[in-house]
Amino acid sequence: MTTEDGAAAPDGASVADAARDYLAGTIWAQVDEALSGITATPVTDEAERSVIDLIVRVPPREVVAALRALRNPEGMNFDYLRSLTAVDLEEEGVDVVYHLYSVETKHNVTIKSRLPVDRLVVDSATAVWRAANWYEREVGEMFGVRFDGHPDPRNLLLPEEMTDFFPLRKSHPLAEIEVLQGEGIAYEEGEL
Amino acid sequence: MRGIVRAMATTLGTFVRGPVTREYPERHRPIPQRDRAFPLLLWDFDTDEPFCTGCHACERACPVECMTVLMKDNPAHTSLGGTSKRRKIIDKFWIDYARCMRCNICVEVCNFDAIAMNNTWSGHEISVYDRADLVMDLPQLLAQHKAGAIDEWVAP
Amino acid sequence: MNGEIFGFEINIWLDALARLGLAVGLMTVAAMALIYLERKVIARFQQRLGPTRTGPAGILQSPADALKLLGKEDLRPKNADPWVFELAPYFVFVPIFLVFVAIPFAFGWQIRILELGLLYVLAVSSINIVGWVMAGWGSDNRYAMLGALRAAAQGISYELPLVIALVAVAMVVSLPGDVRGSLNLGEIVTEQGHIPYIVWQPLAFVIFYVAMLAELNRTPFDIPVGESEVVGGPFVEYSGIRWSMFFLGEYTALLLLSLLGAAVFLGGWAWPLGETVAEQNEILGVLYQFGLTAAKTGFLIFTVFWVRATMPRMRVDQLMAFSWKVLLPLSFAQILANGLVLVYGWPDVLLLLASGAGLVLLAVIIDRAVKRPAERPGRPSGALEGEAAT
Amino acid sequence: MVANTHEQEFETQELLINMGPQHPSTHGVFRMVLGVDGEVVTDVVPHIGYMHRGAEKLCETMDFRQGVGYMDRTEYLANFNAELSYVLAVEKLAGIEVPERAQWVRMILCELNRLSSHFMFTGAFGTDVGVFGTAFVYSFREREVLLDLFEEITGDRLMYAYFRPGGLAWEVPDNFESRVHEVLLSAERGIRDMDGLLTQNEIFLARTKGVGAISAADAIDWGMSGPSLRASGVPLDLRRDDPYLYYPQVKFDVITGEAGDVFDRYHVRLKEMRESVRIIEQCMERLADGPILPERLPRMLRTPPGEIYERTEAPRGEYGIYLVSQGGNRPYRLKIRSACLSNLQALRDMTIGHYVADAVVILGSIDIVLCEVDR
Repeated sequence: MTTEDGAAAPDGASVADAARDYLAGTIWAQVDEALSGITATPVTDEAERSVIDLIVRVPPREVVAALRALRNPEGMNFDYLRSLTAVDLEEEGVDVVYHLYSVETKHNVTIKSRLPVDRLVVDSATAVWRAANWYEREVGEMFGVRFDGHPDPRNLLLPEEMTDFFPLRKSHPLAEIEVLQGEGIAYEEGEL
Repeated sequence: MRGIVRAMATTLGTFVRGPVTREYPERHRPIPQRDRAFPLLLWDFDTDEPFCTGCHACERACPVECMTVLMKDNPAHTSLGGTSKRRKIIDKFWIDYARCMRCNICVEVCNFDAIAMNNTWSGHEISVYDRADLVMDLPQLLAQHKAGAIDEWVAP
Repeated sequence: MNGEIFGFEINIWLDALARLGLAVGLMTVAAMALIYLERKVIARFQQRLGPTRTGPAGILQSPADALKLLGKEDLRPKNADPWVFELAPYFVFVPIFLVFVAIPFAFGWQIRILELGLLYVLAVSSINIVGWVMAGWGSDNRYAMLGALRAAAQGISYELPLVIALVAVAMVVSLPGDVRGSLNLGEIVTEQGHIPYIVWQPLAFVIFYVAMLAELNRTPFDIPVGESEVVGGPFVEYSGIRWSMFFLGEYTALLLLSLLGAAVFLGGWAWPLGETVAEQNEILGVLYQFGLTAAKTGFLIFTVFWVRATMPRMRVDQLMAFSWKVLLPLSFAQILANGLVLVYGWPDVLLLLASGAGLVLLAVIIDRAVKRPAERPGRPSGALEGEAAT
Repeated sequence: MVANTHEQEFETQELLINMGPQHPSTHGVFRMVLGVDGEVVTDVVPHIGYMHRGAEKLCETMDFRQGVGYMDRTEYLANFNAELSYVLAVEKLAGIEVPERAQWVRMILCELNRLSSHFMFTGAFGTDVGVFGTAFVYSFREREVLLDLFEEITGDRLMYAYFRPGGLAWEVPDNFESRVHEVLLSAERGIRDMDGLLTQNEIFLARTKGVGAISAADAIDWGMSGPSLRASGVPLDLRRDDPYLYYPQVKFDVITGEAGDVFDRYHVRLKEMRESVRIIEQCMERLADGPILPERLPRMLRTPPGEIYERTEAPRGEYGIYLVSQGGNRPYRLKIRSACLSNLQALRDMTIGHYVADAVVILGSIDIVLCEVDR
């Protein structure tokens, strides 16, 4: 845990202070209350946090419980699933990212869950939001994440039989551009 | 019934107003100076050679990698008895118009104002039967400005 | 057995052939001209230019299209029913041309003067629905099938208001000798020398006009051929000459029904002063009468184009409801009112009053109907639940 | 039991109709399989992905300036709005201050782009409802005027690539203000024409009222956004609720519908066009001379590590850019949140139970751009 700020010596106390200051400016207190009983940790590290929204990390097993708790209309009422995606971190695993929004209170929160490379499985959020359906299909085909309990886990954008290839993983770089330039083109020196 | 009458009146209104169509192949609409079709190289009339020194800046900045640039020592450099101040000059230059996405970045990164976007109709009316014919080489890239056909506008 | 044409006596068969050839040739040319005109007129409504490339102002566009279609390969889908598929265009094409036999263009200028002309016109013109259904069924295409079923439902539904609206006029035709009622188109036109029937029967005219749009599958009733839904409906699999036969049939039908409307409601060649001019100078009179017919038909056709450029398409359930729940009862009411007036010998003004009241009622019904939002007619069946690409 | 056998004899079977990918009214390469009972749709299965080009993956290999050009290609009807999301994300992540003039010009261009996009919608929607091209030509007439202006400013009619992280690529032309006023006058006439042609037309009302209705709760649950969500009565407009640029400084109304049916979705957009005109007029008053790029901008832009989910209100709804950076000059991961994808998800709910003809109208009413759906 280091901060980018090189001037202040990164000792434990100042990091904790900075984290507390940062969290005080967010809706963490309310989110924490809504997520009682779930191991949720806010992201305070400057290199990882979002510029505008609060990010909360949740272990994979508790993701759906956390989402359900946040959606609860009597609590924070995060009723709008903005986006559901994933980030491939190579050997560290895959982050599944949920961007939530509350139409009523206009709060934003991001839920993240780190899936280990050897177990890319998480419960499906389709029971919480129907909107999660296609997003999960997309993440599934692009990253190889399996969403348990998804009603229709076919490929969405890719061909349906393409289930062994996950294009958005970092281990699959873009294909080289086949360079056509200059091939078979007559070029005469004196023409200039 | 009022809505139907109003709709009929609207169409009658446009019936009276007359056509707005531009008859394209017969009448070319004047296109603005900033129009960007495809990149072209510019010709330095003072020293009678291209502006381009082959510095690879555009090639590196191109998002779609549509350019290939080769440079050479300038035979017309002052040190060799010529009149040009350019030590290096472009040797070979290819732009694949089929791949170019006309983003103007090459023009922006060029340090010598040597490349510009074609802003005439000739840049829009390129059609060929073979895709390889869209790969333009140095003489083709220089020809238009050399002939004075380009209304030069280099984006800052 | 000799007939007479332009004052020359010729064999009756030759006479018939000549008349038929004249009609078919003329109508084909007229239909092609209509296609060109429609493209130009609608383009103007949409602030476009329409065809410009073939000949001056694109005037040769239709012949060029015809040539192109003739040169095209006549495709037939592999699974199509060959007989039904190939014969369907004729069932659309031929009846429409037959109708022209009874249409009056000027005084005495009719291919055949039929005593029951109106009946004949209506009877023959409805055959073409068979052709549409054949085309849809024979193509082995789901869009075509859907379109054909729509066409059948629509054609049958609107045939009734169309017929009844025309019958309402035929009832009130007053002939010399205080006789009312005639189905002879020539007589119907002649009797409108002073006042056309649209004045006495505005409701009947409106019903006729709407039903005519529907019969012609014209916007807002172009449901069977709706581009954005069934991509051309029954004709989706047709190409080349067969397709052009459908197309020609459509435009000929437009011309035909417009001529019919002009003759029955707008006074055809007789109003205004059709006979007076003819009494002064025979040749000028004929020309004037032709001009009158052409002008009125042209006006009707123009409004059809205008409506096409303006109106959205109705939906199939609305279309049926409009026919069976609105137009049909109103047209019956029109007949009833006419019958009462005639039987009791009430003054003719009552015809106008009753019809006008019906027209107002029609407007009110349309206004009220729109205010009720549609409901979902069906429930999910889950037939495709979890089904992969089908 | 005669009746029973009779029923068995005439057991009906559902007809499957395949609409697309080549169909006149699927707005690009979109395919849906309709299960049809007579004329009534009983099931819909949408198939997308025909236009998938891996834009997200491609952007991972491009630096921040190059990425702007690629945003155009994901949203070809509202390019300025798409570019805006991207450059805002980069600017916020890199902490760049954007000069005031650049922001106002961006706002004007985005609203003009909203106009052109909504014109495109009304035109295409008119065709879906069955007007023979008139609505389409009216809308293209106005869109042409707008595109001419865009071309004069940016040099391109469609792929503008005009916004840059930090500001604008170059200054707007000298006659910008007079040209915008001209264009607005023309656009107002276009809105009037469109209004006259469709809004009160009884047949149009009959075709659209009550069709494809979706409730506010359902719409939120499906993640719908933009005019399609507001038509259901949810006043969610990111320009007001999650402000960016100088939207808090201008006055405009958030238009909402009531029934959430096709008519409301059309009407919300039509009214929104008038609001856009209002916003542009206010922006033109506030537009002052000044720089269009920050004074100190590195030649190769780098961002500190971190992430951002930047969202803006594009004509079709929320256009989000989820940008993860691990430092360096290009994104580590870029996710494009497409409004159309979420709106399209709800298609099934909206369509089932309506007529085949309505399926086309409902699809048209959510105004999809397949490029954005598939990315």
